[in-house]
Amino acid sequence: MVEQHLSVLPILLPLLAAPIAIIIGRSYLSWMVATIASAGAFIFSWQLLLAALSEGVISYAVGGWPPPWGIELRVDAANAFVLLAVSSVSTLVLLYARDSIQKEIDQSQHALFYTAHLLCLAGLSGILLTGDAFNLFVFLEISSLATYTLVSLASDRRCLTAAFRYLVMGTIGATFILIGVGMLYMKTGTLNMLDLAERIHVYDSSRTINTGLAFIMVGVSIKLALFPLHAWLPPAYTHAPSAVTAFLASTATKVAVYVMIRFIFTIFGAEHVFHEMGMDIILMVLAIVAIFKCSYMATVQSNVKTVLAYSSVAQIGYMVLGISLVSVTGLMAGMIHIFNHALMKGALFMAVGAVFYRVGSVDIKAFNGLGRQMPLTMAAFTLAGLSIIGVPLTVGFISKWYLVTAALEQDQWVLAGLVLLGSLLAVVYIGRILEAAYFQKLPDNVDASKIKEVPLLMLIPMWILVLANIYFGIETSITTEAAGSAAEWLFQHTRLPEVAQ
Amino acid sequence: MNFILDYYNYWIVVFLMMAGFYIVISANNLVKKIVGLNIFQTSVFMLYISMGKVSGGTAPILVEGVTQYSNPLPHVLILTAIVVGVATTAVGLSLIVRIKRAYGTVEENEFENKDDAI
Amino acid sequence: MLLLDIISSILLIAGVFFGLSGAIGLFKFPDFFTRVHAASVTDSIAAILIIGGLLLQTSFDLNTAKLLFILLFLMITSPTASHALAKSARHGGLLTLAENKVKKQEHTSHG
Amino acid sequence: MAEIIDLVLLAMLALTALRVIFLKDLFAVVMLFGIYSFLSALIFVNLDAVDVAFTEAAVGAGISTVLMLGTLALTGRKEKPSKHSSFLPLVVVFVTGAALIYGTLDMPPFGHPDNPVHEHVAPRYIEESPKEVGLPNMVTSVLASYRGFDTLGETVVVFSAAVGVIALLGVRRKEEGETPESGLKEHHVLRVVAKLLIPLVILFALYVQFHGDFGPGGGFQAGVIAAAAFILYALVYGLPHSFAVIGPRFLQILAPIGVLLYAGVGLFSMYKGGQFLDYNMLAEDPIAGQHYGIIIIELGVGITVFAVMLSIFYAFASQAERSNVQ
Amino acid sequence: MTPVLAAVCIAILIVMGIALARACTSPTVYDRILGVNMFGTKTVLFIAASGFLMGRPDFLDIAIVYALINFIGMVAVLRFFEYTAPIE
Repeated sequence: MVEQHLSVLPILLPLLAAPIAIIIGRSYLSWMVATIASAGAFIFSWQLLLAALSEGVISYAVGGWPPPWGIELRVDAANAFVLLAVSSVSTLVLLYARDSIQKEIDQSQHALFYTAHLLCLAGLSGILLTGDAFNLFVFLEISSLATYTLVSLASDRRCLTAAFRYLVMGTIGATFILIGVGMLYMKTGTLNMLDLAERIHVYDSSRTINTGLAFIMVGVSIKLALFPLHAWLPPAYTHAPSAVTAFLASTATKVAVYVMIRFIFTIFGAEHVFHEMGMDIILMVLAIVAIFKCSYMATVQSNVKTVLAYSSVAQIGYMVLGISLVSVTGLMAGMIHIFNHALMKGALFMAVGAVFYRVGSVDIKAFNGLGRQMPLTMAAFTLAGLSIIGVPLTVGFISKWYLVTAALEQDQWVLAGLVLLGSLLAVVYIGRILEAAYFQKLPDNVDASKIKEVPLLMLIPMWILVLANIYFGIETSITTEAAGSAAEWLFQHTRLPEVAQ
Repeated sequence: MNFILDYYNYWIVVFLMMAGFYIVISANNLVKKIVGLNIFQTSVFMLYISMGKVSGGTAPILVEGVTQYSNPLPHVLILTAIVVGVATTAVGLSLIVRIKRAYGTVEENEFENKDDAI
Repeated sequence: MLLLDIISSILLIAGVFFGLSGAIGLFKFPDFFTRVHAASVTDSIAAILIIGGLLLQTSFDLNTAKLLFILLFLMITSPTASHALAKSARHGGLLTLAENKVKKQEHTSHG
Repeated sequence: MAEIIDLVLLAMLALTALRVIFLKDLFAVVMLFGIYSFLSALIFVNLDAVDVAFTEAAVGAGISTVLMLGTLALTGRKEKPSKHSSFLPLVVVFVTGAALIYGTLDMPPFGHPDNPVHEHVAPRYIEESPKEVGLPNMVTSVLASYRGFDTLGETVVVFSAAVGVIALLGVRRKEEGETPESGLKEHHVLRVVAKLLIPLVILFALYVQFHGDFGPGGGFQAGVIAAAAFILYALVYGLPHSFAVIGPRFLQILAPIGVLLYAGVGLFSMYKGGQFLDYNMLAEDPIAGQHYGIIIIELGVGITVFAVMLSIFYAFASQAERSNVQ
Repeated sequence: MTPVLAAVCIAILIVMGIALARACTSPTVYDRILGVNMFGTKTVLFIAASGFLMGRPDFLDIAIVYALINFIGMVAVLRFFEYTAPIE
């Protein structure tokens, strides 16, 4: 019973739990519902990944209608892998949120927060699992609407303008995707991704298909905050409640990266996108500019959440860089970084949220002297920060390692050098915060006895993520195997440019 | 002439889309931005519906003696998309109401000045 | 059958005539209240005539019922809307042309 | 003939859109947006998309316009002149527009019956759906059965909109509802007429709900129309009266119930051994099963949409009324 | 019969165009509303007539929705003017 429906359950569980959570309406109970549903989704997605690794592809025809007439859910190693990252982070964030939102969100809105979180999770899972281009748009909008709500729940008024900007940009992005999908549909007459991939090749040089591709790429780039379309991300991440930022930073943009991978490799074919359209050059340039520009921006901000938000944009640059290398190793590096970045950014934002919980500010000055007052939180921050930098024995090192390997495979020495140089900038912006935490004194006007460790329920999820950072940094076989087979699978099922082979 | 007749619909739709898009990115007033967003989306819907039309066909509801129907699939997609559009509009407008309460204005350049950057 | 068609055509054309004249009145009349008059009166008569003309083309089925429903609906809502609009304009302080003239004269005579 | 009508309507649309760009009076902008929606719905009728036209008229011209007016009542009517340079937006728009025009050049010509969209997936819907699903309205068949998962997503989107609006604007509690008698109390004719119309409108909503299998309509449209009836009531008689009939708390329970009803059908079909939302499993006879399934999920959609639209309106109207009192 | 119906449709379209012009360029707010309202009622008639022209008169439901929405829009506008002064 369960095995038969494994592909639909990770979507269904949060989808059903969301209405229940709002009907219950009480903070504690809806938290229980949300956490259980999310944990369930995590367990199912774990099983799904195992099944996908052993079976290759799992197809599930919703409504019993065979594709392309009905909507198909199509699971392979790639999306099961990302889904695992999303559902695990979601579960940990929900555990963490219980205490964290007490300080940041009004009591009467807690049930709404959990409902929106569940809706967002359901939307993201739907995007990942669906095998239908239009269905993807619908789930994209579910997750986006829930995200706007989540961002605007904070008490600071600036979250409202951030959410509004996010809404306008996000809707433009979604509409662009809609236009693109419409053009593909117009030429091929189908919406099923696999069917699209089969029928699209007849029209490789068609102006309509190419325009469709361009619109989809721009739309997805807005959603994943690729430079220069990232303007919505820093304000949204800065002003959202901490638990929301931790969740969004580690999942929402990653799912958009996955959408980009799916469109490029499964639907259009790498051959067409990279070889004939020359998108690899564009993506590579944008990725490198993103890495440097946004890493630099991160070094000059005073709000720690903004620092980390810009760092996120830079890290997305690494993922896109991996894709743009058009090789199995490059794609694998991108996929690994999707997973790893979720681990590190989740931990970092949770630590920052913990600081906000005690100090009430996330300005860099507020970190002064916290190394002594909140040793566990700051230790977590330090370890995750080292991971962002890419220090060996952390997951960050693994991502960078594969990225550099991929660059060197193609003799792109300059590129490899640039990746390492980007890490140096990360040393600067993480280092500033660590300096404040460990080498500055607690300001005199602050009562030291009030600044102590955060509740256990916040520390445990944070440390689970930190330990995962280290565990997956040493025991690399799991992630590399999953990401590797995902990348290989994607490459086997796409038409390749001759150059890369 | 045939060429123009074949594409007239699409071109006007593109023009409408761009009119909406222009309002979204150029308007300073948030309500107008939302109106622009709606115009933009509605025009995209027209693109979809245009491609579903069959000349000489009729609405896809079965009647006796008719064999030529327009394509029902774009209609279904757009029904969903309209709902998505109104949902976004509702959330956007309520954000505007809150912004007005918090800042006292809904002009983008005015509330930008009221907070420090970011 | 032919007779019904002819009557129906006459009704339709008459309806369209009233509709057009109302539209012209919308531009030609001097002040708001006369324009309301032009719009609302022709709205009603055009609706009656056109829907009446269409009624004659149905074969007394569900469509007839729907047409009658539309007619009823328009007959109720259209004058109500015009009435409420004019009333609201009156309360809002809009004056008729004649009143405006009087006001102007008072203004000039006082000044 | 259809082509000429199409041409004229599109030209009117273009005019309206142009006018909206330059108008500074936001009230006029919203009015013209209402016209824009009406016109696009007319185009949808003309292009045979009757269900879409139904929805666009009810949602775009109805709900959206009312909500926009509600927002304007709170934020003011005038757009201030901006010092923004309009150069960059123009460039972006021209580039995008040029890309789109370039894209149209290889598009299949408008209306040709041998375009790819009419030759691949769709023929099965047109030829088989009356036999497989058993409904004359193919749009309903595709919407509710073949692409039922999309429609579940759509219902959830509506539900998330309600979550968002309630989170942002809040639900008014009964205790503070001591606002004075509101509504259009000066307009006696309007009050009588509204009282006369509302039952008719609700009756019509029920007709649309259950006739959607045979003609244009369905759960979504019915939900909007039913909500429109209550919106009319609230507009004419004031919110307190409307709250007495259907309170916001009740709606907050009703909205999720619709989603659960829809998903419940899917779960039940899983329990019966089919895939998620496989209505064939709901009864011995697949056609009957499809019929049961579609009726129930349409009901779910209708309930959610009704509850969500009305509670969104309540949220906006409460805000407006509160600010009016102050 | 068809030519008459076609002529009627075109004539109603013209009326709609005039009403639209009124709504776009109008001396007072009330004129604008009047134009919008007239536009609405004429669309109802247009849908009814074009349904007969196209041979699918069973879409009169849409005309009903139009009439309804048009009325509600009017009421909403009147209500709106309780909050803001209509004349600038």
